[in-house]
Amino acid sequence: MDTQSQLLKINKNEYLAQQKSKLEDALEMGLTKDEYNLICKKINKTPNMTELGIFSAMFSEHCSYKSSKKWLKTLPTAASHVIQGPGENAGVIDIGDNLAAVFKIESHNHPSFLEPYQGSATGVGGILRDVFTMGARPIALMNALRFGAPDQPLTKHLVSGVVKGIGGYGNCIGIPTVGGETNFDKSYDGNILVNAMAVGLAKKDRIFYSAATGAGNPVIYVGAKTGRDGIHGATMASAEFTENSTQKRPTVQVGDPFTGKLLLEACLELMNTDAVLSIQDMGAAGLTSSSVEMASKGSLGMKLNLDLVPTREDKMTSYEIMLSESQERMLMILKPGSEEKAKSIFDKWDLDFSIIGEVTNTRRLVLTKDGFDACDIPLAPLVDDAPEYNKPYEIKTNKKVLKPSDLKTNLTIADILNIIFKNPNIASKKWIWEQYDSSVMGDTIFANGDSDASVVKIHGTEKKESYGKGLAITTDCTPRYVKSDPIIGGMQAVCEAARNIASSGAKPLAITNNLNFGNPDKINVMGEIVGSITGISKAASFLGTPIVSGNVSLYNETNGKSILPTPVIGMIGAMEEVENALEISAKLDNVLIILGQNDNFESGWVGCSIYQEIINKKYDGAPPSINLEDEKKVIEILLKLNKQKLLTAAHDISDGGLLTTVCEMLFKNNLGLDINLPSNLTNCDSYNPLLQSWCFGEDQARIIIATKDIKKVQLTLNKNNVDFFVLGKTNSTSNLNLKNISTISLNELRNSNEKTIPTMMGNKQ
Amino acid sequence: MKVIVNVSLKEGVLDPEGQAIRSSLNNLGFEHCSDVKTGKQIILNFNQNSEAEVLTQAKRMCEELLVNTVIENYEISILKD
Amino acid sequence: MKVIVNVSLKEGVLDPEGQAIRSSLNNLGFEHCSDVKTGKQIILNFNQNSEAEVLTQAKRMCEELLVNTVIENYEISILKD
Amino acid sequence: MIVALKKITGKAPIKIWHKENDIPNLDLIVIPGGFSFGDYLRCGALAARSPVINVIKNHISRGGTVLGVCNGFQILIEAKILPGSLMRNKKLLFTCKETTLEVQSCIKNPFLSSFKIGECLKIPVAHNEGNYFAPNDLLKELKEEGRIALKYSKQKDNEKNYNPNGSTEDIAGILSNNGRVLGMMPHPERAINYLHGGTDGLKLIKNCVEQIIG
Ligand SMILES: Nc1ncnc2c1ncn2[C@@H]1O[C@H](COP(=O)(O)OP(=O)(O)O)[C@@H](O)[C@H]1O
Ligand SMILES: [Mg+2]
Repeated sequence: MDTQSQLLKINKNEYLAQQKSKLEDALEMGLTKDEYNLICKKINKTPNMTELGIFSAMFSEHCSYKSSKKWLKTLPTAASHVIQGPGENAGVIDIGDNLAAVFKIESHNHPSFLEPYQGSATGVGGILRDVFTMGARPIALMNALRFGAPDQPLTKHLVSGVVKGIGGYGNCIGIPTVGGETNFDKSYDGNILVNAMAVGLAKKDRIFYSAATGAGNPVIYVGAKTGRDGIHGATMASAEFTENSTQKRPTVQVGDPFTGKLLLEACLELMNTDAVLSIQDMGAAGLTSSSVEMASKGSLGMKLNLDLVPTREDKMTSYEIMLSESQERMLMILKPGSEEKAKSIFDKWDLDFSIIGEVTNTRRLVLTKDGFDACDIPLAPLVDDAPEYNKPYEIKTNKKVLKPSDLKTNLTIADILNIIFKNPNIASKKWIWEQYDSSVMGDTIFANGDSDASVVKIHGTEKKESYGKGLAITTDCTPRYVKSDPIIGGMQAVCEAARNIASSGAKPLAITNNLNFGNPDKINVMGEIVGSITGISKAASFLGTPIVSGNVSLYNETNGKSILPTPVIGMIGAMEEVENALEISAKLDNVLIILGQNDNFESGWVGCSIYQEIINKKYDGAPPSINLEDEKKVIEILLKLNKQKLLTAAHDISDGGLLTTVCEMLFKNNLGLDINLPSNLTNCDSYNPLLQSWCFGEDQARIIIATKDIKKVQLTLNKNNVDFFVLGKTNSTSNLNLKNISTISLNELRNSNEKTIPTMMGNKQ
Repeated sequence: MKVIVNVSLKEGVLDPEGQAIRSSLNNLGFEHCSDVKTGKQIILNFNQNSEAEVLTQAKRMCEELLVNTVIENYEISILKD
Repeated sequence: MKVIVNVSLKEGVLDPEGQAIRSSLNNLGFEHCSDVKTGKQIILNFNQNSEAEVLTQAKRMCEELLVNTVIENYEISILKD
Repeated sequence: MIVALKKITGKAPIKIWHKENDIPNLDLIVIPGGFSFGDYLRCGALAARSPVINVIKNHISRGGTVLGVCNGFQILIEAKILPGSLMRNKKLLFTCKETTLEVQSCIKNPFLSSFKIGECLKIPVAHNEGNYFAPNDLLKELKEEGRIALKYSKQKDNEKNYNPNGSTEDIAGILSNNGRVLGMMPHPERAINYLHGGTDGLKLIKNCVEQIIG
């Protein structure tokens, strides 16, 4: 039979999928002309449509990191406690006791804007798979969210949908969502950010990797069936590919947390045997990226029979099967002979299990469908020759240093505090996190703002005299600082994350990061990317918190307007005794002390602060500078004090400055405080710019601690040469007193703090 | 006047709920049930009488709130009683 | 053969979802919408052809699984296409 | 829940697979929380049609004890082992938070016997469908028979939102007519050590284990 008549036996769509491609097809799939020519040259033929689809997926920004790779390589990734850095499904670090923490953050920004519920739900599902693929049981979820202006009608709809979606998946699969961050800014009006992070726990010597091994070994498909959902890009969804062209193919996938749960349990059960040689989840670009990555990492090849892939719909073409992004699927290589045992586990969990091919030593990806070749290409060009660009960049920084006296106002300190707690960026996010199950699994110690970092107990490390170890998790980024100075902003995100981890009582250990930016073809956006990576690298290497995993999300813009640069830092830390974890809420008769600030501190940094924005209605000026030595010093001293069991609470000073932080420490237990002021400020009035900058400046490297034992604390601080300032002792008045300058009722502020988001969401409380 | 809006998932969109129900029905012995799809029904009551007007309103409601047109289809019909 | 099952809340059972939708619609300016009720639609596909048999099966499915008869009513109809 | 039971009894409880048709004679069966079958259709509806439910019904008819928590409660309701219905939370939002429960005066049962009537317990809830609904005649029956075991209770710091789901008469948990089956929405297993913020949940489970096993 000649090729033509062979092809006629296949269905019409399959025929199209196997037809030779043209340059226009490549352009439509988002490849450039140069990239297309490179492909033709490297594979020594004109690719058919399926082959081209596979290239376009692998060369996409999402899979190839072509704009950011050059810079990602500069991140510090090594340390003695790193078991696996970037390059696998998730990063792995050693946390002692033969245990490893496995974690990663990932964005689902565009799908969540289109369909907030499913977009965010599948984001959570996807990041969980990245973690349990490595053999870890997920124990905590976090999320970093950025929405448009609160008064935009769409914002409410998006917040409500995203929050429901995150809860919908996390709650259902039974993994606690323990924290995250939510911010609002008009730059996200047309492009929200939904970054989900998962943390899992594994035995240190039972980590699973994705590199394929052993030619001849069986390749197994498990999980849900493949459907036509989320097929890559706008590309082939054109009329000639659908019989029924009245309905456009959905580009949004639907998450199925129930199947996700079954897959999680089945995979972990199988991993308890010795059957699994390598495993990879099917995330972005589905079967394409999983098969290509597994084969190429193992310097091997793969031969798959697509007729054996379980499909949900009739007559799916090789193109569709390879590019579908249906959820809850995995690809594994099993030890030969263990197929039956493995299958019985997946049968038990009611999941599909299919041997779809084998590992080869050809270094080629060979696919057959309906008995014919659907694809036969060398792997090297897909991965090794994937484009890597050195795009032009310019790091723009705002060097203007604003002085307190530049900010004139007729607002009193009380007025300003009131405005701050009415700001949705500062106000309590309880409306959001009450919709997340934060206590399932029973190991959550502090979730959602109880503490600067969320703390979960590490199951199985209990000792006679202790509840065992704890893991602390946080996500942080202050985009306005990054916008104003990408390098400082990048450093600040790392430092704030480390301070948060320390304030919960844990030692900062390692980072996962999510780099969310606009269009990298713009010289200043590329500058933001390069600058933040530079800043993150500097701070991370200084603080000894290497980057072990991450994700890059570019082209976050609408109508040519980019989002604020948002390099989110997810950090984890560990503590030996979880009962020593610290919350932010002070108790009665505690002395509050600022670490990292002394009596000579009389003028706070106002540039780029919330305070400055309140006065000028627009952020301006250079962000607070970062001194890494100071950051390290406050973190170390805090951990030392906590080890001596001298602390009852801790909270780092960040957005909104000192007074905001103090209020947050007093709210929960209805406390009050008579605040000491530096002697030069005691005679000011409430409008005094210096005093206001002292109250609201956002200088870094400061943490407020609470103690019952001021004497011992002072002793340790003096001995270690640490700057500190004693703020005063908490009382039961619910008032914040600034000498005779101002008395502020905390009840009113607490009310604003709690009502702001529900009011915005239109919920009567 | 009453209007019924039937909302269903678009062709090709995963319906995990339908799948779970089908498998449960099969387990209960209803082996002739080969597929289940789930949808929503929304019944709107209008204090207005022009059929044409009510239908345009209902259509706008679907597009603006009731239906997630990225993954769902809808059908509108007037309920005669 | 396809069967449609419409499941609705019994008279007198509170429908907070319907109320929430109504108030959202009113806020969006659809002030003529005076009441909203929500229900579920389940479409069953049978690989069987006797109408009578399919209807009895569907009824049993409703009683045994698909409907919570404490608070819900249902209607079964055969979908002709 | 397994952790809690192990903490009390010193040994891990037996886990029963949902497809099981046969189980050993047991003292106490606990149906824990979770989202069985993704909570598709209605919470607990699909699980309530699992083979194991018949086994549980047999256990109950032999006078066995069952504690159903959250999804476990929903399953008991769907299996018609307990009466009434659990509807979506009134605010249409999943809610995870601590609640205060008040022990009601009710029939003899192994779950609450060490608590005083009116005693308050702090136990968290986490659910989307916990809004207990009973038609009037059923409600009357439950009251007359003393089968309302736990109610959400108003405290000075939670006045407006003390009832997390809008349940009829603030009902949080009900008993079977012989007092041997308790279904409750709050999660006692999430209040078993001081790091959880309290141990009231442990007290409840412990009481139940001690009453049954002695
Ligand atoms: N910003 C980053 N920093 C460090 N590592 C990164 C970053 N972005 C991506 N990576 C790493 O690149 C690899 C591929 O990531 P990704 O494409 O997100 O995986 P997935 O296939 O799960 O979507 C992972 O090992 C990831 O940790
Ligand atoms: Mg992955």
